[in-house]
Amino acid sequence: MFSFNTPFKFVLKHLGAALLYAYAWSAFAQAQQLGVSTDAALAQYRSMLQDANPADLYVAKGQALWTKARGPKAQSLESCDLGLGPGVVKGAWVQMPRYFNDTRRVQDLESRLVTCMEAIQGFNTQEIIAQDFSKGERANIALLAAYVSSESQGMTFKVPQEHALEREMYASGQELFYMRGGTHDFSCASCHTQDGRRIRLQDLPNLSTSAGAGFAFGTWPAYRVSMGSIWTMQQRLADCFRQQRFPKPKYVSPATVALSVFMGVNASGQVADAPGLKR
Amino acid sequence: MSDPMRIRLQSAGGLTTVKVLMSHEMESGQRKDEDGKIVPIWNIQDVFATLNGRVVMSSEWGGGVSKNPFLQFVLKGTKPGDKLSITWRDNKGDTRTDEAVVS
Amino acid sequence: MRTGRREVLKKGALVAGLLMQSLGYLRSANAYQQNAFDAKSVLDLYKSLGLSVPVESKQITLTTPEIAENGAVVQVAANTTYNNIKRWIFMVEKNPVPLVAIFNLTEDVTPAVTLRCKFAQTSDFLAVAQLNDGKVFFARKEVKVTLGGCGG
Amino acid sequence: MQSFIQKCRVSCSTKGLCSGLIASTLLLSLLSSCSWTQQTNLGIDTDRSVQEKTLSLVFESFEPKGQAELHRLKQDRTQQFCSTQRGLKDQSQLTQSTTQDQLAEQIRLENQALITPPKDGNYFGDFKRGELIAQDGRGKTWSDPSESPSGGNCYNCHRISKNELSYGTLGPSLYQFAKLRGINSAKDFAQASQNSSTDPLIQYTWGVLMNSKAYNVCTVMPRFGVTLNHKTQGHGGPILNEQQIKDLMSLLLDPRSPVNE
Repeated sequence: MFSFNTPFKFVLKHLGAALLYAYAWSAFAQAQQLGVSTDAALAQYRSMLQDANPADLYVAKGQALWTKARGPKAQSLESCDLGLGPGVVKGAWVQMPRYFNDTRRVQDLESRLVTCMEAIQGFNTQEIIAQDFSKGERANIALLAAYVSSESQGMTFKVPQEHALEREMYASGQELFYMRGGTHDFSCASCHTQDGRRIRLQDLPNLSTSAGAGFAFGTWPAYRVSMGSIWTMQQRLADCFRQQRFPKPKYVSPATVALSVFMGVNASGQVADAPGLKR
Repeated sequence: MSDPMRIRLQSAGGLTTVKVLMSHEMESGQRKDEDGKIVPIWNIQDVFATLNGRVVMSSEWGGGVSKNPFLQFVLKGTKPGDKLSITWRDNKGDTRTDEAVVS
Repeated sequence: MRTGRREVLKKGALVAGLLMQSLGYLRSANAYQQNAFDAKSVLDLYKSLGLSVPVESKQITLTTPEIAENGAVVQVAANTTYNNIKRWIFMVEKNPVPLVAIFNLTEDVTPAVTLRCKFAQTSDFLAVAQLNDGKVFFARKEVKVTLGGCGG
Repeated sequence: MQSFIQKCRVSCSTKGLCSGLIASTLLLSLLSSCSWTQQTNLGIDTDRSVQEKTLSLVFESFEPKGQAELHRLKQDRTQQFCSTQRGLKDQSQLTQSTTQDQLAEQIRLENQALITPPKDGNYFGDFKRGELIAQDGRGKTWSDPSESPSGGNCYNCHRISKNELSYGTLGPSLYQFAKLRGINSAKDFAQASQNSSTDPLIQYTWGVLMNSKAYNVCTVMPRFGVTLNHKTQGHGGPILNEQQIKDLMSLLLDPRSPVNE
């Protein structure tokens, strides 16, 4: 675990503590060994569910919702521009978040869906933002997100970094990813910058790597077994911040979009497999 | 109105594996809501399958079946064009039937 | 991994004639055995179904995960080499209501049945096979239900 | 409070860094200006414009909910410093520059100074209660009632008792914690605890539970037993109280505890 150049210098300064840490790390290696059978059993549990993912039921509902005339203006979302032109759903999700000329903002899928719902269908953005996850139009957005993401299944992530604002959002997302705070000193990075670690039994993707970001960003929205419903990336992020003991991120707020840009760009070249299946 | 099922058929050598996902809450009748009140049981009670109109499997379910149920079984002696249907009925009397064709 | 799910066959339409026939079937043949689903223990359940206590058998194979990271959804499967099975009874021993499902099989299906069920806690999954000659056998397998997530 | 804000504002504007971004609201200036000036004082070389943009984006994006007020975004020195330590494979691995090392050591000592011994001199409680605290991952989130005690979250990151299979691996295994460190019997334990105030293992364990940052300045482990400046605003107290930490001490060190089976 120790590498013996720079850290060694530091370690020497705190020899007492370091020796105890050395103990700790050797015990750690032992625990990893013991964890193998548990991992295999969990992999078995998950693969059994993966074969028929209840998320498919929600994709069908989302697709029906996409084409249905709704809202004060009684329009469908079929003219919504997700970045590849009005009405193009296939492949749109693997290139989001992205900068949109009409709103002059970088938007993730959910933020963009809200824009379309207001502009095309006449829904009120502030009302949607004030709602809770899984309720009212927010529940509908989860269905729409399941559908839209499913239309990029098997495609490769190519989240754009051409516009200056897209690059700025990446930099801010990265900054925020490492920002420690709250009562527990946690940042996103506290849990998501090492390979092969877990909280309880849940694997923690290393979001600073392409594979880790691809696995995490590429599988939300997902059907959550423990919730019996679809959770979107916005909901995933909000609940991460809750457990990070931070204040609450507002729905589709710039901070949440910036983090998605950070993950999405890191996931470049990885294959989308959403909606996924999670604990 | 109930939502459609997802029925997937995989055929090999006269055997057809049937995989069905159903859209249903499956309230167990054991769970308490935020106010501590028991959420009344709401579950699929009967499920059966027909092949070309003939019942090939029937079942009774309780609240112990998971939300958005998944059921898998295997048909014998199937041939392309055979018509499978799945029907469920819940304790509120709601019912749903969906079909799939063996290919 | 999940190839083929795009080719899912979905015939969503309700066929009127078929529905009539189905409802007729539900009413006539299948009186829901509420008393069995009220039984609070496996022994009470056998009683309410009028079964003798079954004998453990190696001719029944269960496929269950060793560990479930969430008890809300656990996939269980049963199969058997008895060729004259007429009914499966699926149970989760330590659930408040042990009976999960009863499957009535015909000659048109194999005995292999898979279902996803809830585990209120770590428990044995039991599958009882009732044969055409009235004999009953069972197999059991433990599923460990673990705590998950950060919430504790 | 007022003078604190004043001081921050002054130092901020004298540096001429953030005048354009200081918002008219009290909260925003409190949060943003202090964070920058201290960052500047720390001599950390990061892209300031990115930091500025990120901060304004953060304030635009978060809202208070339940006990999780916006004060929680105001970083203390440890949090600021550790936000800049990135891509570390090992938490004891700090940067190569000497100033960074010196700063790390300074902050570590600040944290060390916050560790206090138990008021009654007794370092131990009940290992059974300790196990419950280790299992409990609740507390301090916006959905937790502010008056309810927090859990230790221990199993989220550590293997502890043998029978609990659902444990995390972000931290080292604590299984057989005392056994692996020379406490094998009730006699060993009695001997060590008689000299609690000097026994290195007891002092180390107490210290890490109280304030992990005194040992490993940017460890991901929370500082469970100290009241940080920003924690006194909105809701009080450390994550765990003294009795809870004593119970965890027993969980880890008592030879009768399931940890040392």
